[in-house]
Amino acid sequence: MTVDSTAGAGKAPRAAKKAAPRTRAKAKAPRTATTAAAPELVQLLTPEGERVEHPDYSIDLSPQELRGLYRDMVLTRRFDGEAAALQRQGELGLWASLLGQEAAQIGSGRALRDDDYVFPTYREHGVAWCRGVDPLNLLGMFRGVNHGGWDPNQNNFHLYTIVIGSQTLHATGYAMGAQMDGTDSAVIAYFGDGASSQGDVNEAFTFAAVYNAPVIFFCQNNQWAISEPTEKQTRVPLYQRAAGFGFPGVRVDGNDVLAVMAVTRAALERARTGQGPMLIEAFTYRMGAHTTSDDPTRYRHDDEREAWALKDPISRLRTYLADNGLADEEFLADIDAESDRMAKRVREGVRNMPDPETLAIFDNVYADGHALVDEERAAFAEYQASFADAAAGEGH
Amino acid sequence: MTVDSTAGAGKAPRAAKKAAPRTRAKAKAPRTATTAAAPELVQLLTPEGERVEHPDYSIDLSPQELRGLYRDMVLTRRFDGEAAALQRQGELGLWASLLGQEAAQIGSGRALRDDDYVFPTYREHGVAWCRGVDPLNLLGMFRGVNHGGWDPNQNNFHLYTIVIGSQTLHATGYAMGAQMDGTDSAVIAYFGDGASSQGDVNEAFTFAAVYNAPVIFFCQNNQWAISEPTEKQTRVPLYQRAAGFGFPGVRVDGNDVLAVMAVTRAALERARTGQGPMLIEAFTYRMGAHTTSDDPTRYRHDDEREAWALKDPISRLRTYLADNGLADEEFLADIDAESDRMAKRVREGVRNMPDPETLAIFDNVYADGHALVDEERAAFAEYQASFADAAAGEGH
Amino acid sequence: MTRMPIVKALNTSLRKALETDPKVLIMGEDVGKLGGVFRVTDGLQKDFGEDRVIDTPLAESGIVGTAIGLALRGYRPVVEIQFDGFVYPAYDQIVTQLAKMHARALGKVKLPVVIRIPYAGGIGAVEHHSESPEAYFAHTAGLKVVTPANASDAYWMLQQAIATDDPVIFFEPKARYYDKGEVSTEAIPDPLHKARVVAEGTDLTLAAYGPMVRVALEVAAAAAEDGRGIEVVDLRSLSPVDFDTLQASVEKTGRLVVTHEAPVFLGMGSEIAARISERCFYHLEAPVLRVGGFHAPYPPSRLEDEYLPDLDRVLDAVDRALAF
Amino acid sequence: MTRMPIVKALNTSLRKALETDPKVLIMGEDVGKLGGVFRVTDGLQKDFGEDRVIDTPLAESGIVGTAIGLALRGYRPVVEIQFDGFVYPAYDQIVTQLAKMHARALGKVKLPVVIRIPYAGGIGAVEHHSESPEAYFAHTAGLKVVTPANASDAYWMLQQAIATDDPVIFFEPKARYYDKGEVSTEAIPDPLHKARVVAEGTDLTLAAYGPMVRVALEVAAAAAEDGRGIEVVDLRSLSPVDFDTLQASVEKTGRLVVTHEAPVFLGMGSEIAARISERCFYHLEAPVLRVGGFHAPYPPSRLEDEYLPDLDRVLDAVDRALAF
Ligand SMILES: Cc1ncc(C[n+]2csc(CCOP(=O)(O)OP(=O)(O)O)c2C)c(N)n1
Ligand SMILES: Cc1ncc(C[n+]2csc(CCOP(=O)(O)OP(=O)(O)O)c2C)c(N)n1
Ligand SMILES: [Mg+2]
Ligand SMILES: [Mg+2]
Repeated sequence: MTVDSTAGAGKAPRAAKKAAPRTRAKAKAPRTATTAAAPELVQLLTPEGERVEHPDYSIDLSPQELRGLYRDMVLTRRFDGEAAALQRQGELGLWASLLGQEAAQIGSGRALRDDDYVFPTYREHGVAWCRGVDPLNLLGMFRGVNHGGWDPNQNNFHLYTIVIGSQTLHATGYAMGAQMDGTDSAVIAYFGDGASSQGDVNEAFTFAAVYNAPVIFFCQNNQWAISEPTEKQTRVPLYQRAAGFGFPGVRVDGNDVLAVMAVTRAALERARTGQGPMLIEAFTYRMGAHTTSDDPTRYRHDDEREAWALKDPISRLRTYLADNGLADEEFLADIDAESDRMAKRVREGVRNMPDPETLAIFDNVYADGHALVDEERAAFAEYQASFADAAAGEGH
Repeated sequence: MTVDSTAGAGKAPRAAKKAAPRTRAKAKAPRTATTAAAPELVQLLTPEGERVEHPDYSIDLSPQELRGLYRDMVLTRRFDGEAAALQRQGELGLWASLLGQEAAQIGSGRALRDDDYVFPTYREHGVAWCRGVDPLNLLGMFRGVNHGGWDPNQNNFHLYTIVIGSQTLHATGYAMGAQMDGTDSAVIAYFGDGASSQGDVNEAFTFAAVYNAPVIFFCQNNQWAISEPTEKQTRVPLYQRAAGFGFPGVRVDGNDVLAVMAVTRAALERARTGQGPMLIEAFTYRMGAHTTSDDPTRYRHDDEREAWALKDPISRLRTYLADNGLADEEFLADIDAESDRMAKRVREGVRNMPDPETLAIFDNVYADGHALVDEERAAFAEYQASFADAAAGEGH
Repeated sequence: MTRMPIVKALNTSLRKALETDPKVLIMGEDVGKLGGVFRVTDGLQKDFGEDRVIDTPLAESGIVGTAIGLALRGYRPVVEIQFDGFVYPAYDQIVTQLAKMHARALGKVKLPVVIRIPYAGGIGAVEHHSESPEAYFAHTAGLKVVTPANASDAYWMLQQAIATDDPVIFFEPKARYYDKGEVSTEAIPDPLHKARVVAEGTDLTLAAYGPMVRVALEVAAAAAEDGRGIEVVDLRSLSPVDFDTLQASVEKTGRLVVTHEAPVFLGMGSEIAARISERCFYHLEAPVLRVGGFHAPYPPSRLEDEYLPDLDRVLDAVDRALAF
Repeated sequence: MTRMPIVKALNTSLRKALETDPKVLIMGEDVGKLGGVFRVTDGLQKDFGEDRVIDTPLAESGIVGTAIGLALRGYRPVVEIQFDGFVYPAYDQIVTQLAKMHARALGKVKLPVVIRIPYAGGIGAVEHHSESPEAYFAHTAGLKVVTPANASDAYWMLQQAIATDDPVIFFEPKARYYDKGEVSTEAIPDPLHKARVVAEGTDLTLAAYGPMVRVALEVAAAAAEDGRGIEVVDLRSLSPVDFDTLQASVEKTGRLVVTHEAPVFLGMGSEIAARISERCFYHLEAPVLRVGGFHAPYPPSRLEDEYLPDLDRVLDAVDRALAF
């Protein structure tokens, strides 16, 4: 199994040989793909797994940390694949895959402190993983048993937000509060390339700049908003949007976990020290469909995907680890075993996830109660009981 | 009467002496005022009435054209003052004065072709003037007899829009249409510094950029959004917003009618030749209250206003005309007389403006009719008639 | 006459409109190559080009706002909002601009903009994909609001909406997209704002629209087995509502049940109950009963069958009304 | 007990809230030095600083969206929307986020955000400054909606709204800002969501809220001269509505007229008519009549006296109801 096909198939790289992908990748790279980063793109680990330096951003991680990032990405991808499989089996109504975006999410997620706060979209399964959110929690809404429902304050990871862009304002407000509280915690808001067009996102930029709020705007430009390529949202690179609002923007190779981490750390450091917001555009690619309901063959070509497969975030780190003797067979086997355990737990957990009680419809509409809800709940309970009564009556 | 006090009082400069305002202005300039334009500010006529050159923007107007601009500004200011007076006399419910913004409006308004289209806010009385809109038409909504009600297509001047920023999207859509029609007409959307924070304005930037629409975004940064200074909307100069959306932005001295005209012409030329949108920030000052309902003494200092009075758009052009022998006493007297005639016509016109018929409430809710409106109209007519009947009955 | 699902009837209707009027445009997210997430615009961009079938940036206010500008320029934009729950960013443009501009101009400009919204639930979707926001629009003067319940109406009402010189909010019952029906592109259609009696009966009137018409017909069939004649009225238009047709039916039956998926509190049923209670004060033998969604956010999909008014819940109300 | 206008009662209430709870914030356009265009926040920024009384950028969605974020962080933001007609840019944040987030989190987060909206007409203003959009919010599950009609309620209901752990849309009848009344900051107030009988009578119930309560009391006085006893109910809360109080009154009087400035079609009156017609089916001697705004944009100010329901129009409905 080669590095590329592994990435392409979205499977955990269990049988990967220590190939020499660098030259192969170069040889195969189609015209649209650039293996060397464009000058504006911050990169610390090339697609071929080679460490490079950048004048503004650097990182120095211990072997353990590097292995940790690798483990996070592999487990996240495995979880994602498992969820997609569960959707195909009818256990989930929908799944929004992060395939290809593991480095963007793990690199940024692992740059955060526990007291920082995350406002995700609906695709940040990797960030959730970094925050310690139980993966099962993420599946409730896709199964249809709740709309999210985890406690955001338990892991400082807000609920998934579906209305595009809304959460960037929540993040900004939260950051304003963190600032007023005199803490040095920061906030990170995830959003997509499509979301950049929403008024809310641009209003968030304005508020963040005006109040100098400690918020990082983390845009995963995965090149697509469902069927629309990024050119339908902007005619210049998205990171450039920030300057016009008065804060810095940077484009990072979103498939390079080291660069993402370095850039996010720098942004967080700025935020913590009162220097205000920053926009990070993680240049990446949505390897899969928008969601399991989507059919990307209608609007994009396979060769685009193939070109991006050569830049796979996991294989390049594996190559680096292998080349530098940082990952042996045992390490990889351990991750495989852990993946299997996690996948099993997720499968079983989902299948055993109880459907909500009918009357839960009326729960939590209000925190302090509401007469109409009480009345409707009572009437509906009575209506339902009438069937039970009738059934019981028949039974006699 | 000196140049400064003339500007400050907002009156038509009928008795202005040919003073030497240049040195005086400099001597009096308080710390916050810069008589020399900042490097980023396009200026062709200094506050002292001196013609200067700019590397990117130039203009060459005939004496007649120059006098025309002067006349436009004086008449616009007179109209504005007259409307304010009518409000004080109870003839209008409200007035939003453009005092101080004459050059921004006349310079841009006179750069347009007849087939270009204007989307104003509620303060573009000067632009309306350039378009040939009857000033009386502008007063209907401030008197409360209609919500605008003029025919936008008669002068390619859309209705005043009160909901901040909305019209920038209408302008963009209109420009998309003009482009599809294969014309080389352009569209100009006016908005304020406050409006720049609205999601709609930023969405308009996105749409305009993506479709390369021939629309000019003309922001009159008059330093205030009611009581809020521009720092509450942005922490960098507003013209810089454009670059992040992929089109050029420029800051022009909004009190310099020549520079405004030159910059607007250049932007229009770009739009006509398929080069897409442009943002112009006209740096100016709201000399009066936000509207007649507002009390600026609560939130801003007189000295700011005084500093800006030194940059008055009308006095600097008058100085230039006078210095260059382009305006004699007769010319000035003619304008005075014309102002008086116009003011008289406006006063009389407003006083004679009929109140709408009661049943006009139901007119034009729909173009193609609506059963509910018909029913309500009939019922209300009957209800009203019942009073007439009763009165008639009593009369017998 | 061709038998086709609603989604195809809509597609055919849009194609017809693009063919016959060069001013008709289609705008929205993913309406181009993808053909919309429900394929309502399938194939149209291919045949009419990117200028007529426009993939827009992801910004609903921008979509409606630019559609207004295009209408001012003489175009007739047909806007797609991807799902009911995503119309709210455009709410300001719809309520303060689209609905009011004709009056603001004293009639001197017209705003022939159609906003198509796939709405209502029953498709097992995640949050924001199953809502019924029609009352927000029907309460707004200046808008017209309609919703077809079958393929023929889907075809014709969309034709009529596009031909209307007023803004029309066009609600498409997404759970019924694959319901098939006969469509004649020759027939003379009913007026756009006319309600239609789709089942006759003398014991009780059941008013429904959009996705609930199918349920209402099932209710009538079930009641018929018990010997009770339910007259089903498909309202079709929610602004204006054809109260005359409804009144005539209620004067005959003496009883009215209204059902919709939207929450009951201030839903369409409230206006219908209020007005029919007034118009038919001496004819009503029972209060107007309403069966609808609850005063709660649309629930997670595993609860939607319980949340949505169904055969049993509507029958229960019918029984209660008849028992009065 | 102090006599003060509503605007002062609101100001006093905000001051009290800022003093007693350090988590209370005020946010909005021009709420700082200017004290708001109506001076409701007059002097508060001076005394509590720019961090507690926050002048925001001119962006309503941004204001509400950041208020949500602040609430998630533990703050209790009180947001001012400058005029009724400018709430729509925030509608998406209100409907899809503020109203639904508590349920989305299965109760694990609370959203104690108050949105103050000066509403309704009668002040001779230009377009968008005189609207009554309350039904849009009352139809939305997850929001509470209240509106005081006098100074004491202005003071207390705002205190209670701020203390509520749910989002509250707080509609202030701007044409009544200068109506004076006694305010006791010691009294024990009525519950926030309770309606109040403000005039007793046995012949007919007249339900009103906000700006129309004053008119309703004038109607009762005029009717009293003719020997007819009108019971006036000030609803105070529009979500939930206190139907029990209303029902008790209608069971006594047998007749109900509802009045509000908002358009009648799908206005609050429709829900009240529908529900009371159902609850009081055997008590009603006349249909519930509604007097409100027309299905038209709020007219230019020279027509607002005709557009708004006034003494005569309400009396006309009272007469018609009594004549039934
Ligand atoms: C306001 C709104 N409009 C439309 C949608 C439907 N929708 C869901 S995801 C999506 C595309 C989002 O693209 P992007 O922001 O790039 O994020 P990605 O899915 O690529 O991660 C759209 C249009 C939505 N959820 N919210
Ligand atoms: C959406 C919206 N919010 C609030 C208002 C109230 N308002 C009217 S003018 C104004 C300030 C506008 O400032 P700016 O955009 O700078 O324009 P200027 O008045 O200075 O010309 C505000 C807040 C409004 N009209 N629309
Ligand atoms: Mg994307
Ligand atoms: Mg301004």
